[in-house]
Amino acid sequence: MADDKVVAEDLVMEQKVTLHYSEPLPPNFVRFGEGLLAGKFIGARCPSCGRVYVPDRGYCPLCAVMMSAADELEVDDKGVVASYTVITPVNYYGQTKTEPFVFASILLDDTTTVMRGQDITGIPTEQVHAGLRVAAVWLPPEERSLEGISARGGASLEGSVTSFAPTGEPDLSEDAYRGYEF
Amino acid sequence: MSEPCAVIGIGQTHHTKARADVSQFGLVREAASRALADAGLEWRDIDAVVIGKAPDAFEGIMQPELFLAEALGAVGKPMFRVHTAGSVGGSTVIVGSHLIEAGIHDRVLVVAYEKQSEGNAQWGLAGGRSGGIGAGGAFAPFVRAYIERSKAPEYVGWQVAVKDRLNALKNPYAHLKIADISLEKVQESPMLWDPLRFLESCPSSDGACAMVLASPAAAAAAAAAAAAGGSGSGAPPAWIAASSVRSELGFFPGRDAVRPQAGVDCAHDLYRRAGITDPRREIDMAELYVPFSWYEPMWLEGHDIAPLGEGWKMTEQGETEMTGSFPVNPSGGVLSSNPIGASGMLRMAEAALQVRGQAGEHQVHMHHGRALGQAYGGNAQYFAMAIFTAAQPA
Amino acid sequence: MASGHVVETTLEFPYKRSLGPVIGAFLTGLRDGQITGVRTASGTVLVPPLEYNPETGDSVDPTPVPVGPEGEVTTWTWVPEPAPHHPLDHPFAFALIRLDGASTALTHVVDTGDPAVLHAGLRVKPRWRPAGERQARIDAIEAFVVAEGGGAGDAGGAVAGRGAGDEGGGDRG
Amino acid sequence: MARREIAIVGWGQTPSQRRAQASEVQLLFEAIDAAVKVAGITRRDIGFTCGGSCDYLTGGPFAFVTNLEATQAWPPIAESHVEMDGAWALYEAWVRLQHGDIDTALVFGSGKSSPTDPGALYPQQLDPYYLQPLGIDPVSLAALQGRALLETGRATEADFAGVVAHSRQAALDNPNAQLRGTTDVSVLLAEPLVRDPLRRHDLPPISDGAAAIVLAAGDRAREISDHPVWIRGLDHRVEPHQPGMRDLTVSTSTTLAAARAGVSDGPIDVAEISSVFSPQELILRDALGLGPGVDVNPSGGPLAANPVMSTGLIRFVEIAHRLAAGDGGRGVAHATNGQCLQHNMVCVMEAP
Repeated sequence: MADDKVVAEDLVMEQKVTLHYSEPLPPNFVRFGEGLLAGKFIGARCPSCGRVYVPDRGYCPLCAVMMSAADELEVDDKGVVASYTVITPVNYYGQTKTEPFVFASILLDDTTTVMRGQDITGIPTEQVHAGLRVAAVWLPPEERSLEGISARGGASLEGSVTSFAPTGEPDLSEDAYRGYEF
Repeated sequence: MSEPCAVIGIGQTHHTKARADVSQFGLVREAASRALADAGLEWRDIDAVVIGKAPDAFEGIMQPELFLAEALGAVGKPMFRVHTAGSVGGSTVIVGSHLIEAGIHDRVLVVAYEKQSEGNAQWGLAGGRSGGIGAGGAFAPFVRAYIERSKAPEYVGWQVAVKDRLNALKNPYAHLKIADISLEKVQESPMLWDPLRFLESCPSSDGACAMVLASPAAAAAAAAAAAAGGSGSGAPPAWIAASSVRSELGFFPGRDAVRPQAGVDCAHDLYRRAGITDPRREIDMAELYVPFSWYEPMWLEGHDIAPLGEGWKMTEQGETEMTGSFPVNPSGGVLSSNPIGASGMLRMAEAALQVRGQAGEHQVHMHHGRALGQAYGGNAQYFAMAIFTAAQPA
Repeated sequence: MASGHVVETTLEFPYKRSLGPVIGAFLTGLRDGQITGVRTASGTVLVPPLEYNPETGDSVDPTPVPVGPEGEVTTWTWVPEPAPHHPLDHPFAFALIRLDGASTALTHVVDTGDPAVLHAGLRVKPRWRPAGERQARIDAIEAFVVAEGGGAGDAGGAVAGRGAGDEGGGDRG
Repeated sequence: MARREIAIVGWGQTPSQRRAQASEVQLLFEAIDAAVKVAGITRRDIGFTCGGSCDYLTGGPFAFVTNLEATQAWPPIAESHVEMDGAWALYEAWVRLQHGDIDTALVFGSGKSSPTDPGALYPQQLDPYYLQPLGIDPVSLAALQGRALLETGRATEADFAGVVAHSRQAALDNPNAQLRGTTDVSVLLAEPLVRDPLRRHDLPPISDGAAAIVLAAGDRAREISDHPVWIRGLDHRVEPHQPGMRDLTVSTSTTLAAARAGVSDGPIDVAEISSVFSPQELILRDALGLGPGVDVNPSGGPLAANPVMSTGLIRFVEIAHRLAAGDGGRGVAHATNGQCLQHNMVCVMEAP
């Protein structure tokens, strides 16, 4: 004898879930953050294979060896667009972006590291292409913060680097960034 | 290989944008009870339950197997939940089949679902933060790199989008029913994740899928019961001739994200276990996880069904149509229905339905009685694959 | 930039849960001031009602079976300092309550004002939210309060008494 | 029963910390390093990998994808993941090793509880229609179970305090424990109630940590280790979810799993059980049929260290290293999933 007053829209119950998280930055990310505030990219070279990661994750995932401050070094803030897409923001609860933005993977010079999810400015979006030589566009020191760095390894540069922009140097060929399109 | 595993029951819900008429209990029970009916079994006949589901934040319930266990008749039985991101529906079938193949259980119910209308997948994938790129944003760079490498014409992506949506019209359970789908409609749809357009992308669905996995003895008993007038469908079982899973890191120097090595290795291991040397000819059809159009040609090459740079030609020449030489996603695929947690299991279920000759309007001709089910997840780094056959493996 | 830098994040979403026939009937029943269960094939009356028998998985006849509104506390605990996510902002009890006519116990809130009042077998009854504010939610019942004659410090429980019950009396067939 | 003999040949865990600065994947890296070192092999020698973790603990989607980086998953590996305690990852690997085509497996569990308030988080683990909206926290649920046990007359609050006193004392010998010390029942009973009948010490600490185990089958186990700890029986069962629809004072699923695992087929010298709240140890002792003579939770158990998602796997670690060291011939490890012991796993292990 389902009650006929029970019409479809009655059958939905809203439950707002709000959870607050507070997680300390691991030491390697603190050092990376301090580097950003000083306008530098701090990476780390694996003592076993020599690959350079930015930021230092505290280990080399390919050699399975832990790394420490002793393995860290400053890395140039220039690189090449290895792959990219243009994201048209989809609206969802908490989404504040409304305008399309470039989401590019930048292979940093002299490293084996991709800085993923970077915006590209200083060039019309439709002209962005793989192989483009770019450099970081920094916020003024006093406006920098560690906003984007999360403890779970997501090291977005939001708080210090707004985007990467073309350097005007000639493009690099695909073999320069093949294997870094992720 | 120890005991082979049979699929004796398959059930799924009518996938749609929002199932406001059911609770989450109702959604999973709808699929599970259809699978039990197909097998002619009751809840009490099941020995163990394995549940697959994608991120918990999609519905806002942490470890949902705990509240769903009793709804799936699992009380007093082993029950656990698998989560391997997008491939989870596929890996759940494989984990369930291991329980049969190891001789630990005779009848295992595997269930996978997602009820995305209750939350928001884009919000979930973004970890609740603004600026989320969704799965489309993560895979679009790989699609672009494939197009540049293969020099494939841009309309190939549209062709996949049209083919899968037309196939979906012949699948009563499919979510999207776009009767007037056309290359032009796809081309004109808004660009979301360059180069992927809206109609080249999968929908967000509420849906569930379930399968009853059985040992040879239990499969024989179910067949005998149906023959003797029991309630089961009496359809022949599909056998899992081989299965394999592979994972690789999502972000590391030297990674080929366009043709991930984990996908290549998973396919080679699968073919070796199934005794397949020429997948293009020895496999009749495939249900591949294609959430974005270009992944049809990319997985055809990614699993050595088509030579490098040739996958898109199979699509372009109509080989992957229902009437083609290698039909792909006659069910309409992920492009037509995408309850993320269930999508991987739907690939396995649809491949098994084809082998059992039970795919109805979207049944394709099975020369060898051999079908491939495939699912992938994460940053295109998790793979779950299985070969289903009509014949019982030795 | 102390080395103890901490990342603060908030995960928030307004989930919308579709209820289905059985849970929908129960919660809209609560909204209308009535408590119901469902009866399994073996005669067990499940409160809160489920679409299935938890022991076997078999479907259950969804016909609502009126129960309560009064019942007995079987076990309880006292929350001396309620947190924001708790249902009341003053000290209260969580309890399992077997309503009259039910075979199983409902998990809910008991507001006695004083933990000393609580004991196994305590008779309690629902204190409904005002009809206008009630939604199809488990907290349509704000809390249970002591049933017989009102216990000490029974915030309004005694006054609400039969009045609240008449609107949606358990005896509606 | 399973045909292939499977043994634990390596184990590792990180010290349980109230609030670790290291990330979850870094903790996991450490635990896996230790486990493969004890086994005397490398990550490259692993045939199947399975991990347990829970995204909700740190609030991000796909925490387990980052955790993969601790397993050296390149070249590609055969791997799976459960959004549950690492004990269930061990169960999946134990099943996988039965087939005969793979001989070694790495299983692990990792999680950080410090980033969020358990009272706000764990209602998310409950039925979304009837329990989540009440915001009933895990301590309140454990207290309902404790009170129900007291009402049967089978236990007293002093018994609860006795469990805690033993845990703190035993933890003095456990370098990985978080809470340790010598105290006695009367001192503990003088503490104020937090959730009648539970006091603060009846609750587990908030912990961050990770644990890992290496499994090996048959002859491979004997090659790898000269003291493999054999898994003689392993089973798990689940009970109804609604607290009011089961008897909270007993653990029928533990009793069922113990029977399938063969606990009573021989003497039990040592047991490590996932009694996350003190009353649960009394319920589990009965459910497992452990007599007073059995040494329960010599490590201090979850009341001394509770790194969620590895608490259950750590029970296996604590039994394995004791039996391997000749500290007992036959042991039981128990893991639980969900609240008020809704889902339980029992494992019987035997010394080499």
